[in-house]
Amino acid sequence: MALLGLYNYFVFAVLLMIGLYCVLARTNIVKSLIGLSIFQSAVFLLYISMDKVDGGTAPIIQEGVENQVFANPLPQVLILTAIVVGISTTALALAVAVRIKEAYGTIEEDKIQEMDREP
Amino acid sequence: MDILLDIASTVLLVTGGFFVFVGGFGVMRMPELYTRMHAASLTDTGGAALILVGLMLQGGFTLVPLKLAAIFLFLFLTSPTASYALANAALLSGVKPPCRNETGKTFPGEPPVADGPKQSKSSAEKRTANKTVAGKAARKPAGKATRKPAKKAARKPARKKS
Amino acid sequence: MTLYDQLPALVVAVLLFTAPIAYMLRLHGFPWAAATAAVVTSFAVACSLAATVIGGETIIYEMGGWPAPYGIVLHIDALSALMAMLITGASSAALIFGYKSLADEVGEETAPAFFAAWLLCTAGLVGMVITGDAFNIFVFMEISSLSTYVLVSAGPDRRALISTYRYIVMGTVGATFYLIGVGFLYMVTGTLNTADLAARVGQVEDIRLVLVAAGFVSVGLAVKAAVFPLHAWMPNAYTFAPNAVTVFIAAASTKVSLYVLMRVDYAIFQNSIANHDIQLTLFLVPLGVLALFVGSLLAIYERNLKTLLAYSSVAQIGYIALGMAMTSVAGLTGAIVHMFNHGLIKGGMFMAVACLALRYRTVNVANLAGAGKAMPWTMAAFVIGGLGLIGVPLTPGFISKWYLVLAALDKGWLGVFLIVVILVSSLLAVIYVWKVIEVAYFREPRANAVPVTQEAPLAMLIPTWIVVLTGVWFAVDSSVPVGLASSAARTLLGVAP
Amino acid sequence: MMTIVFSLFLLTMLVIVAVAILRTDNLFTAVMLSGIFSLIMAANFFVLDAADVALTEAVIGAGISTVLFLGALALTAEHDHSPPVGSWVPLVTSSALGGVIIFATLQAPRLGDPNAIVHKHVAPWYLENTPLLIDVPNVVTAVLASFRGYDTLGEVFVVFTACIGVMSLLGRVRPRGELIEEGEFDKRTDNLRHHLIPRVVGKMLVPFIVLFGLYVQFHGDFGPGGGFQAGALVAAGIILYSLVEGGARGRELVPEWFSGMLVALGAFTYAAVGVACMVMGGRFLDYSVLSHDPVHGQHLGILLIEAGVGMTVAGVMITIFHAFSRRGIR
Repeated sequence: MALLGLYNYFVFAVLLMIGLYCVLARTNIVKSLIGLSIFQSAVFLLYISMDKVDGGTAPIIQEGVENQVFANPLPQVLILTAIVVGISTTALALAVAVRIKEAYGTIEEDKIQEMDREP
Repeated sequence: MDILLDIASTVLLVTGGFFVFVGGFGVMRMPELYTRMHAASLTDTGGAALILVGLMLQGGFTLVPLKLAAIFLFLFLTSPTASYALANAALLSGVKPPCRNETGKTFPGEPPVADGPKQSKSSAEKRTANKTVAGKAARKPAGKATRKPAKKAARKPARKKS
Repeated sequence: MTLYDQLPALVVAVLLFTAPIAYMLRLHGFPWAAATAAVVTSFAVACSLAATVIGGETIIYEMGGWPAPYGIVLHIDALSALMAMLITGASSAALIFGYKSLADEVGEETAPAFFAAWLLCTAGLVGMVITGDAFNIFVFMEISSLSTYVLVSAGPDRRALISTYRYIVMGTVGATFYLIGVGFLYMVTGTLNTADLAARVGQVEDIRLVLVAAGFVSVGLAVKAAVFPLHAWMPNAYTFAPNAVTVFIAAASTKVSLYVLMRVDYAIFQNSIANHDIQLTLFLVPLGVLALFVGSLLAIYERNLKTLLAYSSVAQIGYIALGMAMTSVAGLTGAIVHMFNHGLIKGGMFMAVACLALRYRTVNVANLAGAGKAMPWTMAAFVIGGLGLIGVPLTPGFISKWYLVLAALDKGWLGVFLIVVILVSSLLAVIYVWKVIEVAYFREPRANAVPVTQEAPLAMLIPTWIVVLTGVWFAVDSSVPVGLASSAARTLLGVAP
Repeated sequence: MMTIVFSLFLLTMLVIVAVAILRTDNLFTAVMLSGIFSLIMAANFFVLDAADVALTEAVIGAGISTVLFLGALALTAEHDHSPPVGSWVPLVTSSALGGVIIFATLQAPRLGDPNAIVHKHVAPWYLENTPLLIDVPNVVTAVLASFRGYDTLGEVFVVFTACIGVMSLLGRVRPRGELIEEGEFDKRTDNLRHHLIPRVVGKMLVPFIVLFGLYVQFHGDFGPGGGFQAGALVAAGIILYSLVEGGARGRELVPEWFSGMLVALGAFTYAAVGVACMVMGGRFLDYSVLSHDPVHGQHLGILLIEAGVGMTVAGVMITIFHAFSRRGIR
């Protein structure tokens, strides 16, 4: 039961591993970027897992209801920020990928490296 | 009165759950894309409708049933459209429905007579690839955002052939 | 509230406020003018802040009027004021310097976006330096990183794109590591304010999460700061960025991550984790030493002048890491002064390189033969900068190395080893600087090369010399940077001034 | 208990989908699966009582990010031709990372532990003081817009930076100076226009999506929502219109100069509110001075900056979508 309460963190670790592996092992730029977005989503999971309180609800105060237990609003605010930061990075990286395709004709990093080596 | 409502809503919810279960089971067991779509549509129509009505009965006279009705309307519009786009795209990219010939044996779809003997090995390969895409997308529970990706998954291969 | 009380917020607010305006008004030449005006204003504000805090006091500015652990506060002490001065100063110098070369490299069409990105980059770096909130550092880190990607990708060569892509991947992984570390810290303390964190981390009973958090934060920032094995993104990004951009990011951007690393390690972890100074030494000394050797050797064998200087930056970051690892007032003073001085030296050198690139249309060392005669002023500036890299007396590099050696003297055998390392790496610096000087002064240009007879335009030479002479000035009279740095070092270590 | 079981199910699904993304070679499949990944993530956030985050993740992660990836795929490649992994470095690095985290989190407080430190410090202050100081029911909005308004300002500028980055990379003019008229993504989605059913239904939904976006914008003080979600929803509506009617019609509906202006204006509004607070004698972003009554001032400030956020996010998403869809293959 104690381990069950930590299941979120284990999934966080596993998703982080999958994301990082995808970034490092794949040479295809778009695939790496998908990996990168998994990597970032994993961190969202870490923060949101912290905000849960047993028997709590979303932190929206309702009039006339006493003794409500609320989830922690702070991690939610941070992750709202982080999600938007994540999509910004992804969009910019995709734009760079499109330009790379136009300049090199491929989005495979190993091939691009070869092309750059021979002057 | 309350107890009657509760019973009615429980019955509806359980039946709806049964539909969803059968739909999911069908997606797993059916042989190819179109029959799978047929199975998945059970979740969209029977399952979703019954569960939503069941929940409305639980809600009583508040805003909740109205919101649920809005969701119902939304699903009612989007899920047939998504199925249409999916099936259409599959058909365009060369996934044919299975047919039965005189001997009574089923075989994977034969193309219409007009462009008959063109089917090559490569397109057969492509077909399996498509099937996995569409199958995975269609298997997910109904929802606004899943519909969108599903539509697009299908759209891309559609273009490839035509 | 008087204007004087509002100064801390103004450093960033001016830049952020101007960025959309520079992007919206698409008049000819307006984006550059707006950007320069805003950056120079911000520099002036930073200087007046530095004058206020040089005595060792701290300014706390509550954003939105909310008190410390609940709202975000700006936290300005000697160290952050020094860094803010360096960033805004480098940014204004590079902008004024780059008026011509940027008009050349960045088209009229993309100019509004480019200069808006420049403003945002400066704002992001300054924001990271002056904030007192761990998560806010992440947000401003992302502003500065995203805008740096934009600036680097504006480079004319197609390799600028692939360098940008690698930079994005490394930068995002680094920033995400930092975010994970902050998440763990939040998990064990419940707060994000750095001062509050420092106080509460010490009370945590279970040290394991704190240790892992320290690891994540350090590694993430080390990626951003291009500390040795994680420097892979840097040389290409420096090489293929537009010249004026290289001047700016080489002078300011990696230093800011080092600053945050310093702040987090000393202010938050030093007091709470037992033996943290030993861990820090074990982490940074090997990396610093390796960085010195590998960076210098790669620079010796490099043919492209910009890449050469970039590898030299890898080595110089090694010095800063060594200074940080020594956990003494002298060592930290050396590290902080070297951040400042290296910014000046590298900024000046990259400016000289930009002048060379303008006339020679190439930055291959071999093609620069005869530059000493054709462009005497430019090459003279380059040589003074090179002497600074080596650490000759009366150049800024000497001051920082002097403090590093002083700090090493207290460290016993490790210190002797470090002194030897510093001396050897200075010799290596002599080799790579000499390589350029030899070609430029003592080799005749090839017969088929297009002869270059013209010196760089005054609009570029004057800023270059201003930066170089500022460096020399601060080497002769080092009271301002050393004063700020030692007061900062004392604050970080918690030693009474 | 129910939530834990449901959460377990969702988390396991997340891992399965992530593995599937890693294994597939078809980039389209990977993008579709990552949309599903975000949707499951959003559902999971909802289970964990983070309604605002769930809404954002559903709109941005599953909706807009998927469309952007598709737009980029149309311009790059369909298949991942990575060579088989020859090196053990990625595997060792990522396993080490996972190992360290699992090792560390063994001592973390369990999910939902009410005695965890995060629930004891800072957060209770927000929950207690929001009704007194700011008086909006949604505490997340209060923290986002006022207590940590400076973060949100930074975030708006992050989006703004991304927008100018994409525009300078994929702007109207290529390095060679030629204009692009027919975009590749436009061409590919064009055949949707000839299908009556998706077109009619899609068009029918657009006004409701935009309406819902506006509801989320102005109801953000009372329920889940706010500028980010609203901006992304409105943008999603416009993007849907562009998909079913073709990019050219979409750009007629929202011209590019307009969306670009929206971006800059939104960011400008936010910064201007901050500066206005300074001019009126408060600190940067201290909305209390905007009106005679501090609480009323806070309401006004939050309304204004949420409007700025909404404008920026909507403008950025539309601009970036158009930048991708307009681009032709070289």
